Amino acid sequence: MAATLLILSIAIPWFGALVVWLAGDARPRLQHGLAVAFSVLAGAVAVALLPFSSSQILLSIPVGGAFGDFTFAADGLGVFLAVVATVVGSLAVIFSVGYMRGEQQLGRYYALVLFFIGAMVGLVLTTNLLLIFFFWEITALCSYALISFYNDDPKAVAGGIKALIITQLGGVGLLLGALMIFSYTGSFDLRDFIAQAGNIPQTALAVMAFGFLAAAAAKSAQFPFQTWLPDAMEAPTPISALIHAATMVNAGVYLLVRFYPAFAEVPGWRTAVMLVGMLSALLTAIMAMVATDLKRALAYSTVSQLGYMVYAVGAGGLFASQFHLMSHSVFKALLFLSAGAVIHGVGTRDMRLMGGLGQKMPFTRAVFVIGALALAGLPILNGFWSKELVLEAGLVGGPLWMWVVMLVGAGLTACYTFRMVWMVFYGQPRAKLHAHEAGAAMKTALAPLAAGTLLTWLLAGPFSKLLESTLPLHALESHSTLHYLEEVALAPATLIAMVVIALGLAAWWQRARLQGLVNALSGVARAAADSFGFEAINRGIVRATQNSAENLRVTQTGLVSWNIFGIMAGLVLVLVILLLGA
Amino acid sequence: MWHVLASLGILVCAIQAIRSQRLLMSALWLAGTSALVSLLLYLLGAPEVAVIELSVGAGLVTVLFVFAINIAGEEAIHLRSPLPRVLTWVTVIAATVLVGWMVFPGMAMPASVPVAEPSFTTTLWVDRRVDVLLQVVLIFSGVLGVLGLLSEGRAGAQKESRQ
Amino acid sequence: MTLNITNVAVLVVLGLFATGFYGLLAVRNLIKVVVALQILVKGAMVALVAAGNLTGQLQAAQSMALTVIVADTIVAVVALALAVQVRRCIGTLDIKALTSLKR
Amino acid sequence: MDATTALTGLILTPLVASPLVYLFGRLAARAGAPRNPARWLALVVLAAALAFLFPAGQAVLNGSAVEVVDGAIALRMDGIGLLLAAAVLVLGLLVTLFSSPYMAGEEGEEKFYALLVMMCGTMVGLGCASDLFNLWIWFEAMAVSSYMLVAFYRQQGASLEAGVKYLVQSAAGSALVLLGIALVFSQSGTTSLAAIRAGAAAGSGPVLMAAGALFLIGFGVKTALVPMHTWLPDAHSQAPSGISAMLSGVVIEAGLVALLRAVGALAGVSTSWGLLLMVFGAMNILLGNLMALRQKQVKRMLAYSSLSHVGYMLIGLGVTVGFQLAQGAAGGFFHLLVHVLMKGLAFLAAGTLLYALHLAQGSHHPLVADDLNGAARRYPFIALVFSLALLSLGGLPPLAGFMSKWQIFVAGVQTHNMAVIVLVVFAALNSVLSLGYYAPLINRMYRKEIGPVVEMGKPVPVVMAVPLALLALALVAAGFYPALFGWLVNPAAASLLVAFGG
Repeated sequence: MAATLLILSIAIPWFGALVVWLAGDARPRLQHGLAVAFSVLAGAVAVALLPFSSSQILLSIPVGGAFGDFTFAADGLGVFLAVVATVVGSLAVIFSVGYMRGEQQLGRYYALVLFFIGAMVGLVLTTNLLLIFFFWEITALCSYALISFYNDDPKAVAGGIKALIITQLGGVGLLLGALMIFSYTGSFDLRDFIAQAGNIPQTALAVMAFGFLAAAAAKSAQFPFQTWLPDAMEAPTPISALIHAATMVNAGVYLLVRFYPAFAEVPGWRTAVMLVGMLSALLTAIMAMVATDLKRALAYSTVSQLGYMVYAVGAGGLFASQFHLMSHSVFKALLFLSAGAVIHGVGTRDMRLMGGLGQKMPFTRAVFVIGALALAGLPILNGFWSKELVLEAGLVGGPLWMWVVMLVGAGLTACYTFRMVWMVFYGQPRAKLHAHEAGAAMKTALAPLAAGTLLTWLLAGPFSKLLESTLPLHALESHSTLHYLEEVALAPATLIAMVVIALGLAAWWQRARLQGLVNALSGVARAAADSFGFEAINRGIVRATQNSAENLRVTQTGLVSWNIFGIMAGLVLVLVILLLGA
Repeated sequence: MWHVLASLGILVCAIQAIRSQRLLMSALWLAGTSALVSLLLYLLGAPEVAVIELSVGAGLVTVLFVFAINIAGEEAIHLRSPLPRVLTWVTVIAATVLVGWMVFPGMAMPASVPVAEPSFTTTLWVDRRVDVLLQVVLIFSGVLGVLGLLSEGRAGAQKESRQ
Repeated sequence: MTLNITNVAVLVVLGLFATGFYGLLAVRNLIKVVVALQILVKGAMVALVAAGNLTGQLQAAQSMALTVIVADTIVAVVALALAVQVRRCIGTLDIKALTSLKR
Repeated sequence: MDATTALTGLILTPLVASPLVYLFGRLAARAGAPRNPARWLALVVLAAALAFLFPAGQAVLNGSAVEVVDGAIALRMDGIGLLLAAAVLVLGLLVTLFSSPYMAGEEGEEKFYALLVMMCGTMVGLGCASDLFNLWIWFEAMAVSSYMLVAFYRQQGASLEAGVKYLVQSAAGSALVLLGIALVFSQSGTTSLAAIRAGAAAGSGPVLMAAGALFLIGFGVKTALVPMHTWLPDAHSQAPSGISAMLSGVVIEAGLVALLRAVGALAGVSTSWGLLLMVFGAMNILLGNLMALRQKQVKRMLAYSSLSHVGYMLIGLGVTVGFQLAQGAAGGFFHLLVHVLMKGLAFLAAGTLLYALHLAQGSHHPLVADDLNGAARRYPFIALVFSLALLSLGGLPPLAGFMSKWQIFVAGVQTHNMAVIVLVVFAALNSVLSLGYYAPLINRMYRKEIGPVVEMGKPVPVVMAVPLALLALALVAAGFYPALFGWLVNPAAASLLVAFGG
């Protein structure tokens, strides 16, 4: 039964992808309907898998050799992420019915979304390293194809290719790590690896650990790979919500959590993880302060929040990191989708042109504000509880100065969130925009997410129970919800955090008075707008590669004599190597 | 003694074939090379193949060359070599010296006593019959290739079919 | 080093090898490129027969050399046909004119 | 049918039938038949050969190499020979099918099919050769039958030019091989590969080492090892698309097999063979990728990408040769097979578009990247399979190209040798770089604004789509279940390991 459900949770979206593709672009209504049906069905199957979560292998397809056996397990961690992927996925698809109405090539759009959902489920449910890499790459492929969905827009094409290449570059780390693991343990099963990690030579284990960290950082758009995510915002907004906020970017955090027991003892690894998380959280929070594009601002905040999760993993707070991941998936999907409703309504993404939209779009404003408050970490909303847990984990498991930096980041988060809400929904309209409220399909998707943002923190207890059934060697204890609430509410750290967040809000409120400080910080702001030079590094590498490629083309002279010269040169080369080898 | 003379002749002819400016002369020098090679083959103890080399290499191939030069026309292209002269010499000498240095000691031994072997005919037609079959394949492919490259085109084909 | 026949044959092989490759590198007329190829293969053929002479297996070497002659002639024929067609179509035999395909 | 008879039939069928194909085709052309029957004959001949392959292959898979002995020469089919024969015949069949509309009405159609059949036959034989000199002559026969196919458009200057370069380089390479054979013969007194291997292990010398170098370079020209690769982009881009697929899919691989056979006989002479293969592999990967990066002509870009894929195969094979790990060769041969599928598919798909956009309108313009703008709107199926092929070439799952690269990398890391691991990382990074030229092509095809060239494109005949569909299906299937071709790949790897004394 459980094995059937597991197969179905991957197969239904993939089969759906095929069906929607074959339905043909001539029948858009049918395509919308099919896509919704398949994605909702997949969500139902994944939810049905919840009670079956266990740390046993459910399914094993013998392949052998260099590929290992294809094994799957529905353990707590995996099922949780599978549920997030399919449920948020189905909501994004429902939202798309309204958002993508009238677009061409819907078949390609929905097929890729469904293909992505299936791959994401596969990624978190398999225990075979090859398959992890396999699904990992498929998610990257879908992400690339969907970012450049509007192929006529050169920015979309460039953004897609950039995302593909940067995540692939990081993927080389995962590849190397996985191959090293196989060469030392003779197996691709990650349970074998985690069990035997102690027997692997330290240097080899370090290569694996840092390889995985590079892969995770690239996938989760963490420092120093963060540049691709803002550019990925050229994608249709439901895609940004689903792939670039709620699911795929979590894969990096998932990877770190998954292999934490094996790598925790590697010297320097935990510090490096925390450092990556901290730098990402801080730098992108500053960038979000000056962003003018609504989606880019949200993208920066995504990187920043992912930084909190990564930081928590490094500090050993696996539960806190996953809990924040859950909250973030819900409220960030909500923010992106409601931003999508705004963009769909007004036809621009530039926040400088918006303002005062709240009156025309009251529903959208309401849900957006709920999401924003959760992002800022204000009490009662789910973001508050999870962020406080992250900060507590950091205080316990990491150095104090990093904790202070993360606190500052939390203050910045509150500040830029407020700025965003203000610029979009309040104040005077800055341009003549014909805004209209979100349609029925969009509202259907937004309402559950808003409810989730208000309520998911109540699930802390059941959630920890679920994570208890994660694969062996993960020491995750379960507690009741009340325990967590007490833990957060009674900790003095929470109070400090609240003060900082309040300061952040006050800073926005009193921005006129702080003009002097703003001016002082303008240099930082300019640097932030320039992504702190990382864009320049990216461009430099690309240009250097292209120039060397262009220069190398001279070698193809097209003259037979030079071709023969190549043969002679090859002969001399081989003879010399052979003589040296002898 | 003869083999030294023949060898010197071969090298001179070959170099002349490359050096000579006129195509026709080049082809004739090549024929000379071929004839002297056939002499050397004879001296090496391969009379049958020497005869064939003389008739095919020095005869047939030269005819083909002359034929081709007639059609293509004698074109005076005595401009400089397309590659830097130094590079040409360096690579040729480097490759030759390296190969020679590796090969010469192993080859410079007296010829061994001929082992008992079947006759040339048997070797060719029985032992290496597959090679002969492949010669046929080669000839067929070559002829098809030439036909494909040189046939007169549409007009020619139609004329042919009318006849 | 004595000037026995195998020694000399090896020298001839090397000489033909060098001359042939020099030709391929330095010559600009397509038909002369074919001449250079012929010289190259003649060198290899002499090497084959000399090898037969060395190991005392002359008949095997002879039959191989015969096959080489046939194969080589066929290649020369196709190459000359190609040269003729190049002359017809492009109007010159200069290989420097044959550089439209590059990069 | 017993295996020996089957092997005889397999080798003789194409060789004997090729003249018949020409003859019937010629007669029909003279009679003015509107549809030349040569294409159907070629199809039948290749299918018949494939039918012969089954019993012969069955025996090989059961663990006994099949042998046909004629005089002193034995044709022996082992794992490698079987792999090559299967690849050649399957791709040959699909290319014949594809060419029937593509080449329809071209002058000299019957010669095209006759030579295509001949080329397939010679490659099958080449895979079975167990005698060094015999190997060379199969190789030469393959080369001669392909010269005219490359220069098929003989009214086009560019096509002739490609033919000239191909011929000159190929002939120079085969002269080097011949010199190598003479050197080996002078030392071993035999041309049987097995006997040479036995003799070379005992007493070796610099002469055999030089011979090995000559084999590596001579066959390396056909395998397109850098820096002997310069003929390849010209030939692949100028030949008719079916032939491009054959050249890239099987001819360079046949060169690789010949190289492995010849060098394998001299395995005991030097310990550097594995290193050399990997050095060439690295050069091929890097140069192929960089040259393709700025390429605007689609077929030329695919040709350069062939270079880099040969590089991946070489790394896998080099691991086996250098470290005696069967995994590497399994990966290398798996990649060879997958390359047949994906590069065959890529060239045929590009050829279909070339046909629809240019050739069918009587123009011999090359297909450039800009021509593809919006192709998915008019040719959704072609665009889909072309994208699949490109993504597989770039090594993305769930396509076969990912799995074969994976296996090669697994083997490389298994050596636990620092240099090889670095090489694996280098190859993986290059795989990422290659996306920099595959991905933009895909984006172009899925643009919504149709380019002017696509606007005027002609419809694509259904017959051309059949081979594309089959290849794409195989590509996806092997991507999901990589052990799919294990039965074919593992015996080949075992054979290679035997050849290099594992």
